Amino acid sequence: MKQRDLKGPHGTTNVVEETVRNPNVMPSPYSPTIELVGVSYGYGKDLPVIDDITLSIPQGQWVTLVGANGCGKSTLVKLMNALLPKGEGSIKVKGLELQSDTIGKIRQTIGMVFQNPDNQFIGATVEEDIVFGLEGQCLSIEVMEERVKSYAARLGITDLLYKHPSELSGGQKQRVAIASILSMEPEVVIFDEASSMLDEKTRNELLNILSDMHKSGRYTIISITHDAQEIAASERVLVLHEGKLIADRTPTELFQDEKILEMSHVIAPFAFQLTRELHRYGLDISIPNCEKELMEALWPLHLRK
Amino acid sequence: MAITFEKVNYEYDANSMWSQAALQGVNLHLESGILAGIAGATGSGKSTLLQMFNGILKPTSGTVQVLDITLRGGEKAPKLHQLRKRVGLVFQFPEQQLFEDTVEKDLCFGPINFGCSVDEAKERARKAMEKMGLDESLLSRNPFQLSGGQMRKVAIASVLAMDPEIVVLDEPTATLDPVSRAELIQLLHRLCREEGRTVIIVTHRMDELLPFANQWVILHEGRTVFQGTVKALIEQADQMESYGIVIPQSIRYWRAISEKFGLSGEDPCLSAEAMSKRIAELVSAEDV
Amino acid sequence: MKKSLFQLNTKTVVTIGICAALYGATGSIGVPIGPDTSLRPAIALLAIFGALFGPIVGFTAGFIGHILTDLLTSGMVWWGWALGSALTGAFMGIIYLYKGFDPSAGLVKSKHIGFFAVYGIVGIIFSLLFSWWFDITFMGEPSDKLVIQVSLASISNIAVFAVLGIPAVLGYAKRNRKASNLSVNE
Amino acid sequence: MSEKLLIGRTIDTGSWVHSIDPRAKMIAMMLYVVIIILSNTWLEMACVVVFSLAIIALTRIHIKYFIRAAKPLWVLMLFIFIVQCIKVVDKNGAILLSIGSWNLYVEGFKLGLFSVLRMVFLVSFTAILTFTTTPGRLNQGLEGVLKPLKVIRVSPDRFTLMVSIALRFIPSILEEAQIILKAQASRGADVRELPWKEKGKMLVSLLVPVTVGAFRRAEDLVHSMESRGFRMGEPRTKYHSLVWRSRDTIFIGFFIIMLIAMVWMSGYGTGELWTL
Ligand SMILES: Nc1ncnc2c1ncn2[C@@H]1O[C@H](COP(=O)(O)OP(=O)(O)OP(=O)(O)O)[C@@H](O)[C@H]1O
Ligand SMILES: Nc1ncnc2c1ncn2[C@@H]1O[C@H](COP(=O)(O)OP(=O)(O)OP(=O)(O)O)[C@@H](O)[C@H]1O
Ligand SMILES: [Mg+2]
Ligand SMILES: [Mg+2]
Repeated sequence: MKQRDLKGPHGTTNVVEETVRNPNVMPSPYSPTIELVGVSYGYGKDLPVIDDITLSIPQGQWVTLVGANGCGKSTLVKLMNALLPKGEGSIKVKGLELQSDTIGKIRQTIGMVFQNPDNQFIGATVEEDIVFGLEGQCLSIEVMEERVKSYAARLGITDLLYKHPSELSGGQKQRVAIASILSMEPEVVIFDEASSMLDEKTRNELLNILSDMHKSGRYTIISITHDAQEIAASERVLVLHEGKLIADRTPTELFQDEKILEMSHVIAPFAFQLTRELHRYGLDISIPNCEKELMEALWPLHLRK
Repeated sequence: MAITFEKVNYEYDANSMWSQAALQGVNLHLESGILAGIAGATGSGKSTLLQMFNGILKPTSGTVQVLDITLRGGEKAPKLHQLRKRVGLVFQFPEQQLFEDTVEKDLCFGPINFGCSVDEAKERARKAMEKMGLDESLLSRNPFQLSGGQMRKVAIASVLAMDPEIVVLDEPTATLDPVSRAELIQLLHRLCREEGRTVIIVTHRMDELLPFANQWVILHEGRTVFQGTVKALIEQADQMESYGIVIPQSIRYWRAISEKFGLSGEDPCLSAEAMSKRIAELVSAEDV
Repeated sequence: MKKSLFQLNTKTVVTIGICAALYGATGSIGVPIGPDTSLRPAIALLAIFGALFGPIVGFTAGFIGHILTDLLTSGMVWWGWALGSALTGAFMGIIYLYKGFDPSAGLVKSKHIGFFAVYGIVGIIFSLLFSWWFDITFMGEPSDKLVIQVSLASISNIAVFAVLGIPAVLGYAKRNRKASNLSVNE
Repeated sequence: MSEKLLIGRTIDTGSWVHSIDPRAKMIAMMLYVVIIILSNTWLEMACVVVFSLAIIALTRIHIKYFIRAAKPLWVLMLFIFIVQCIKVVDKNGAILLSIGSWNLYVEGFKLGLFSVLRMVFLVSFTAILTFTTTPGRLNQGLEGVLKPLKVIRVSPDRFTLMVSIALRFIPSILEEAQIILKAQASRGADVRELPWKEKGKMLVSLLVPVTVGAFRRAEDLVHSMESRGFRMGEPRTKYHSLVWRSRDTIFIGFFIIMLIAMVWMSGYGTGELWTL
């Protein structure tokens, strides 16, 4: 076990120990929603897949986790939800140390959409799948009906509510998975490439939903993604490289740092790329938000000549 | 002509009380040696369409002609072994495509079935891994102990190892990181340009394929609503919205540029490099 | 690590559910060899469930699975045969109770294979006789039809058990001996 | 493959039968089984036929669906019919038909016909249950009907969870099998194009990945359930709550009346007149 970095208001180990012994003790209001200290993990006796990661995510933040294929992103978020056996280091969620007796409580705080939409389908119909989590939260029928209706509408799956999962297309399955988790309104939402098979339009809609959730301030969002737009919309980017955390910065900073971009296998959004290329031709314009802005920036240059 | 569809319909669970139409009256003509992109909203029938290219699904009615084999709805299908050797299909979910207990066995499955010796198959497996940028040490792994992206790469490699004439891929870039994605598209582009293979790709990210594809097909609710070149696509871009597709950024930018600078009829420049080069030319051309 | 027998936690319940689904889905597949009887590879699955998860899972999965097959293919449940499948599953699970037998960890000794074969064969014959008795007593089936059916079924089931079931369990054990990291979800 | 599946295929016509409590339907089904077993004479069988057709009519589902449901059984029915016909050798009985030295006795014909009819009606009734009840309600009904099992310490919620998972995954496993077949076919191993001996081998190479895949599914499913806060035995609310209404009692009432009528008919000699 690595040395723990304790930053409770009392600054002593006692708080932690007490929390561990009795998970019902209210966690301190100042503690970050998620806190990892010296977390390492390896499958079997292979090299560590996650290597000594320390990070903390405050309540309400929208974080994206990026990195090349196989760098350990899925593994890291699975560790947060105790879906893998405990490795080294300590993981705290809302001040609760992750241990066998707190797993249940922690899982209730975290809602996770997995990378493969197929195997996370529990119900025999779309509706039942959404309801499964809600029943576990002991909600009343009216609330459940309300949630099913509103989240199905938001993700555009109202027509599919009575279908069996094996009758759905790839993107449809993914939307159901997202609806099932969001309808539970968990405090922490983790998306493991949840938009990878969505078409552009649905992806934009999902992005809007995430933005709304973020604005409401009630949710902490952790999203694994390769999508430049989604990264740009988030607040903070964590870059993983071969199991190590190599950068922790804002999206704009990331998109301008070519070295990190290269290591994290991220490609900047089209507008960023275009601006960068234009700079090479000596056309200095700032990054446009849409084609109109680009034109507005280019036209004066054109007229000047 | 590599692939021709005439009035093809497909229903899931046809003839049962729960039949579900997935394709309706699809007409399609794809020449050999092209790189074609297929786009469409979720559930529009793309995956269903692809599975007809190598006879995995047979049309409920209509005619599908792929290379020299013809499948007619309602008729008994001819032997498809040869067709499958020539048409390689990568499925949408890689997890579903891998079934052996090591990556190597999975990669060798196709080549051995199509008559390679074991050694040759292994050699091909290694080459395909290299093409996909995968480490050789993964060969002895169980495919299900890979990360999502690695699994997809293995699935693609297992089809490339068969060395097919027509390569058909269902959302091959989903879950790949952007660099691998770009590399994959480059690889497929090379296969098409240098080796003359036909490559057909379903994608939700039209941007990354636009600079390379010379044909596009757009599906909407089981029908082909567009088929043609990139140029024609750009001209009709406004209709894309009604098919549930967002107009790709590069097209939007290009359209704005060509409108402002009056470039109608010019071949589009859709990659960031090409577009910026063209812009620079345009901006400085006025000097003269 | 082996789980205790009666611990019906989420994982066991889900395992039983999925095993039943597997048995139910494959139950209708078979090469027909006589009236209402066929070589059913599903018997091999019972052997796997029993050996991997024990008699309780074997029994329940066999029972639910069989009922589901019946319901799915014809809408009519042959209760006697369903209980028969359940008993077969339970018998095949007895081996699980032996110390040192754990195919999930690659631990299978040759004496285990012998016991496994004996329990399996005894289980198959016993449960078929049970189904026979049940059908005659409760369903009023013609007993001469059943004589043919029972003897054909014993032979075919034992054959499937020996040719598919035992090797499958051994194969599974062998595979897990190599893989170092399968016990991830403990 | 999936065409064969009956379960989970609700046909919603919004009929009166659809709205009946699934528990009532299940209890009715048990009563119905007894009714069918009791019907031994022509009159009784006629009553059962009329009664069953009436219930089918009430569902407002086209009869062709029920015929389709019973179709897979026809070989078995034919077999049973023939066995019963041959079996009865009654020197004094009336002869319906004679072919050469072999006689078909009325009694044998009746036995055969009745066995087949019983089977058809049992199947149809199960079909009524599945056609008119969504899987969710079916599960709840099952849980309700199994409640008494608590006395012998079998917990109905666990049992129904198992059943519902099994029900939910059968189509998925069949689908997965199909996908593996597709994947193997597209890489040059199409079962349909292989000789018989190879087919057997293929069956194994299909069964292994499907089984392994199913166990992997089980694991993923546990993850998915747990990460949605599921814990065995903890309280849950019910989305579809079952309310027993008077129509449910009426529905069961039909069956009880029918049952009493059956018992009465077989108890008295009325049947004698009709047995021919
Ligand atoms: N069950 C497993 N057993 C052994 N190794 C594994 C297992 N799962 C993943 N790995 C390995 O661990 C590493 C990290 O995997 P992980 O799934 O966390 O990657 P990832 O960052 O999510 O990648 P991707 O973007 O491709 O999904 C990979 O090299 C992978 O091969
Ligand atoms: N096995 C099946 N049984 C019944 N209906 C199906 C089946 N598979 C797909 N469908 C339906 O057929 C339609 C087309 O599905 P398809 O998988 O071809 O869509 P897609 O264009 O590939 O979508 P996506 O981009 O989400 O993968 C969808 O409406 C879907 O619900
Ligand atoms: Mg991943
Ligand atoms: Mg698809």
